[in-house]
Amino acid sequence: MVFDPIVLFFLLGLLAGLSKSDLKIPAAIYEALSIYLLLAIGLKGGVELSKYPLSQLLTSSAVVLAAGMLIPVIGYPVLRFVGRLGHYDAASIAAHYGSVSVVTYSVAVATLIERQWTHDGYMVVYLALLEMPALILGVVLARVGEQREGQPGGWSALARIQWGRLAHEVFFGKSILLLIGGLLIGYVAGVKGYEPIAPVFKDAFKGLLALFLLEMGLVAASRIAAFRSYGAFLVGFAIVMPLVSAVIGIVTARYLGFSQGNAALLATLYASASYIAAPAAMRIAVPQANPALSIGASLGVTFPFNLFIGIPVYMGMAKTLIPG
Amino acid sequence: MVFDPIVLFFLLGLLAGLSKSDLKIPAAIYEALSIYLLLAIGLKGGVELSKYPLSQLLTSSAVVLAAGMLIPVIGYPVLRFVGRLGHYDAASIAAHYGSVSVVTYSVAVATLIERQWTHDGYMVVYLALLEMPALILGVVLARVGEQREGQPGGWSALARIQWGRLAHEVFFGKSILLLIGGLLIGYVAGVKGYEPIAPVFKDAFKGLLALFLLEMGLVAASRIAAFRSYGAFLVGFAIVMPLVSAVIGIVTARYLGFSQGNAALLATLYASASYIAAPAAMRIAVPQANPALSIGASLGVTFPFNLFIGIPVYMGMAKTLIPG
Amino acid sequence: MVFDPIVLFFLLGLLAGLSKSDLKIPAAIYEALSIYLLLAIGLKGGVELSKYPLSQLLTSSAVVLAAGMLIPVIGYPVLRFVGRLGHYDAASIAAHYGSVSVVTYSVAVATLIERQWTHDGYMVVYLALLEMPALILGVVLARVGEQREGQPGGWSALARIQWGRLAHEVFFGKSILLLIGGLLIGYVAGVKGYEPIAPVFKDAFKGLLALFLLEMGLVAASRIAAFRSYGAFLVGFAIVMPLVSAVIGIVTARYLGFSQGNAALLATLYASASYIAAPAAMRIAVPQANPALSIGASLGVTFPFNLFIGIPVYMGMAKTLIPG
Amino acid sequence: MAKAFKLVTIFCEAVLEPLVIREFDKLGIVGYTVSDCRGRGTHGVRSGNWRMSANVRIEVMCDLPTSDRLMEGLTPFDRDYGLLVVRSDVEVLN
Amino acid sequence: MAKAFKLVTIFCEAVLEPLVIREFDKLGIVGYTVSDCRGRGTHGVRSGNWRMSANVRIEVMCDLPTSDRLMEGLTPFDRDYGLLVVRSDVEVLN
Amino acid sequence: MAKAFKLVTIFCEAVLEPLVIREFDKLGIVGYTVSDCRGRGTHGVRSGNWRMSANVRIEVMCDLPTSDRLMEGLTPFDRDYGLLVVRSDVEVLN
Ligand SMILES: Nc1ncnc2c1ncn2[C@@H]1O[C@H](COP(=O)(O)O)[C@@H](O)[C@H]1O
Ligand SMILES: Nc1ncnc2c1ncn2[C@@H]1O[C@H](COP(=O)(O)O)[C@@H](O)[C@H]1O
Ligand SMILES: Nc1ncnc2c1ncn2[C@@H]1O[C@H](COP(=O)(O)O)[C@@H](O)[C@H]1O
Ligand code: NA
Ligand code: NA
Ligand code: NA
Repeated sequence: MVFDPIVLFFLLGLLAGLSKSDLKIPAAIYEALSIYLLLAIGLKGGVELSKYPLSQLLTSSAVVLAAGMLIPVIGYPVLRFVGRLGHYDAASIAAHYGSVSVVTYSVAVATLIERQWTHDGYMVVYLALLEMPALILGVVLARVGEQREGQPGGWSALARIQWGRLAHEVFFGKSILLLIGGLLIGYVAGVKGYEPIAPVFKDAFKGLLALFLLEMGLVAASRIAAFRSYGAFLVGFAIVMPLVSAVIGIVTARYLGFSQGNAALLATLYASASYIAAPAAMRIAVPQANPALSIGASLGVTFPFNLFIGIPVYMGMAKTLIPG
Repeated sequence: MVFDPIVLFFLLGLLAGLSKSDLKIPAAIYEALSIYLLLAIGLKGGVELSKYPLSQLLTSSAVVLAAGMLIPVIGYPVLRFVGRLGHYDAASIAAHYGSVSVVTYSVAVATLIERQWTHDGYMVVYLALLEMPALILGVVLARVGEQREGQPGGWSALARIQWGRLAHEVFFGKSILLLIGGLLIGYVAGVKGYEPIAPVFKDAFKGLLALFLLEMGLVAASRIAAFRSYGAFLVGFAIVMPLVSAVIGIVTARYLGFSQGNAALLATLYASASYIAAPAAMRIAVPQANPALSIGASLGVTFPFNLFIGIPVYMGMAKTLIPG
Repeated sequence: MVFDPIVLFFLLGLLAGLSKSDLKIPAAIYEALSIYLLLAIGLKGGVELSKYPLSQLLTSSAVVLAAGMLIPVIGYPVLRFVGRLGHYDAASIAAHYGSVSVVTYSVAVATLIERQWTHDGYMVVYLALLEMPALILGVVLARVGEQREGQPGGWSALARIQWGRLAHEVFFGKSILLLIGGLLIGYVAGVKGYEPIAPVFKDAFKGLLALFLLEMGLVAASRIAAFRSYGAFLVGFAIVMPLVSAVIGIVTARYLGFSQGNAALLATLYASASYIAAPAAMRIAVPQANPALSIGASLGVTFPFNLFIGIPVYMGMAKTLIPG
Repeated sequence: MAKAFKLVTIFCEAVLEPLVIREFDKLGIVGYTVSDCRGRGTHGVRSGNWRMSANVRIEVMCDLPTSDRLMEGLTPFDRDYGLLVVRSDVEVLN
Repeated sequence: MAKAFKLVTIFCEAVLEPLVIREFDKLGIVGYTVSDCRGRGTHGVRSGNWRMSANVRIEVMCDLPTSDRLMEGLTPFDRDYGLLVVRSDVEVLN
Repeated sequence: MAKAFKLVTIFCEAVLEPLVIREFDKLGIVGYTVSDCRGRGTHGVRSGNWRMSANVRIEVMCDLPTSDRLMEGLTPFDRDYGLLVVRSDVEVLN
């Protein structure tokens, strides 16, 4: 099989949602599962980090971050001028695609393991790093492009952004907090401290990820309906943009001398679109954007595309373009 | 001990409920546990199925289904004419007893394993098959027997059943959806794909079943109170009917050449009464029936009876009547 | 490291709470985790009990209980006359410190295991025994000290306590019910019956304890804010009282001939302050007491103090004062 | 800018939620709000700890004639289900 | 067919729920509805993330004299607990 | 002893909760109650099964002028967010 069987749980959720089944996963369970996934990924990464020298990560991080920012920078004008979307929507969607999806990353890791590719656990550092900058960039794009009554747009509009509040949401938003917090705890605990909590945070990971995918399928089903009315352009964007981003990822990985496994993961990170941190942040910071568009594209199209087609394709890219 | 220690969790819940303890399991956890149990059972069955030829199941399924339909057909007249219940209540209760209880099945499997009896994982296919037909039969019985103002009862009343909606509830109700969905995913994943999710869906099964039993005890406690006012007949029915059904199960199993373990499981399935799918379906499809009666009988009497007495008895029957 | 890495989860929760992060653990998950911890601890203890003769516990239990009652008896006058708190608040806080904290006990056990000290699983019997008597004593103190309009205080006020209701809350409150229920189930199940549920109730324990500590950090953060206004005396009390209680524990343990590990656990039990059973019981039985004071002291100061400083100190005391 | 409306609040068994919403669709009612609750009435205690014992509160802001028609549409449920329908006056401010 | 009633809504700490219901029993009030909530008042923020900081909203439809007696019965709680009791007019439609 | 008040009920997207409470702080409103709900309105179905599709109901008891100012303070949110604000009469009994 080309994809890991756990993605079938997503299909089951999707089917349940589309068939208007009475299956409902309580909101409290959704919250708990997402807290668990973020913590577990952070912890795992922290434990891995404790085995490696940190210095090499510092240099590559800057490159990974800079290359990652290309995605919203490319996405915005395409959405705005090719797709003729309003500038708020273009900025919000660009931000979603510049940010990353924790679950897509997790499924990629599971697929690598199933196919016996090696990868480094510290890749999760890039996951944490990439989540927020694109969101800030999205807010900046939204403000620079805006023309409010009597207020000038352009760069001077940046002064109107509440930087303090944005910074707070960046660093103390739950996803960054749990990822970084998990990383630090894992780093401090090390392999020995991790062992007694591993039955929950490591062994149970894939099963709980499966349950989360079931839930994501249910949520995506409701998004697909809302999304249908918005035409073919956005569907096309939600499929082509990840492929473009993945290529940027592979090129960056090659430049940095990553292994094949790490390259596939970086491509997946770039290709994935956020649906935990980004929707919430954009809803507050760029309220003029229609969330049905951005969540519909990222969760209704890109997320399943990555699960079923994207990840295998990015692994193929890595195999072809990265020296083994 | 004659029963598996996990049934003690049911007793603890019952005690907590009857003593008006402040112990409460949040509704979200109840929902999550039932989703988990259904999925886990389906998955396990699917993995087992992937090891066997499907063909032999097809022939026996028809027999198991037909024999199972005897239960509501026997139950209805007994309830109506011996117990003098209204025909809506008779139909609804008959449907509950024709359907099956996932948790009773799970406890039977756990007991078999503890006593080192073998059984086949594909028995879960019968669990999925038996859940719904009795509910449909119950609705049919309710409609055929009814005499509404100016409307004829009898077979012509069947035309008034909303077959489309009923079929939808049958196939997309959450319990069937999760059982069948789990079966298919397990079948596709096979032993190898099941392994990484096994810590959640297999190793944790019995512990989580214990927690679910605790919750069922709490719920049953509230039902027992509501039920006390309804007299001895229904209590008798809730104990004798399962024994009759179990005999039907043993006979059917013998006819089909089942092993002792499988025979005990089929007897348990027949003897068990539904309290997940049936109450919800009957409440919508036969609203005239009093849910306190059917849920009181199935959850307040039959469920604990099966846990503590029924399962060991059915195993004894299988040992005596099925060639080893 | 001097403390077990899982206490870092508490710090993470505290940080999230103090930084006003949007991280929230749903109330349903909090409830489920606390039910799980109580049951798991009870079960473990019951299994251990089934290996030992019960008789020796009976004699030592009376001593442990009597010595434990010294804590509220010492605490009340200190709070009332040194700290000049109202007598309702003094009684309520004394009750919190006389009772015990399940999570502090669990962290102590984890720390013992990590540092390869041995201890006996039946220590959990003392945990269950010590939870309630101090609460009753607290209510008695509150009533004896009160002077209501036209009503005499003093010992005659005891007649006004609703003993029946209090007794009900003592024995059927969820924490006692789950601890004792778990103990009995574990005792009946024994090692063999415990095995199939051990993946949930044993292997997952420390990981789920970590999640609970995360939640406790969030809750403690909200308490710290409420607590700041109440001055230095209570902070001092919340640090010194546990140390005094721990000394009583070590002395009692030495008198009873406990091992070093058991002595450290008894000291921890005495030193810990309740925040599950006590706040709820006191809120109902002594409504005149301000819960911000008692919960602020026990959860905002004593709980983290014990986690980071107390437990290592009590282990040091045990090592020094108990023959190895 | 405030408009006078009626608030109809429906307390009923959780299983009724989809049926009540189907009634809204028939009457052309778009907006409604649902929340979970528990309670007690002539049908006994509904403790809310599993789906069959849970209640929901469904609130609808609408004009008087619609509220009358809604009441009529709900009458058939009244016989067999736990149901309480109340109406009060509200101003809608936006 | 609509009858004039009073709706009494009680916002209070979750631990009070059983005590308030005991009050109903004393007054012979059968029907009530409870839902979970969080909030802020003179007793500070009640964030609802654990039982000791959770609130409940308890709603009772009753006649005017019963609502007066209920208010009286709740007065003793007012001193020591977070509590807000409000009353409004409703028509009961079934 | 009963005082006439206004009850303002705000139905809105869950992400708005902190912003609405900030509005309260600006207006000096101390007390409020929040509960979780789901619903449907002109912005479509909000099923409540994850945070982005959840609604909250925020209730405030206040006097008439405050309720007017509150309404004004909420107006900016009305354009971009799902929001319904209603007002009714209540007596506060304690
Ligand atoms: N007087 C009342 N006040 C508030 N809620 C009520 C009242 N009567 C009934 N209810 C609610 O309506 C539901 C159904 O009522 P009933 O049909 O009387 O069982 C109950 O479970 C309560 O949640
Ligand atoms: N003005 C208000 N509007 C709405 N709810 C309130 C108001 N004041 C208090 N509450 C609710 O009543 C609870 C108890 O109030 P208090 O006794 O003032 O702390 C609070 O936690 C809120 O849920
Ligand atoms: N007529 C109505 N009755 C009750 N609740 C409503 C109504 N209209 C809207 N709502 C609630 O207000 C939220 C936002 O409404 P809207 O801005 O129209 O999407 C909805 O999701 C509902 O929860
Ligand atoms: Na991306
Ligand atoms: Na059956
Ligand atoms: Na103590």
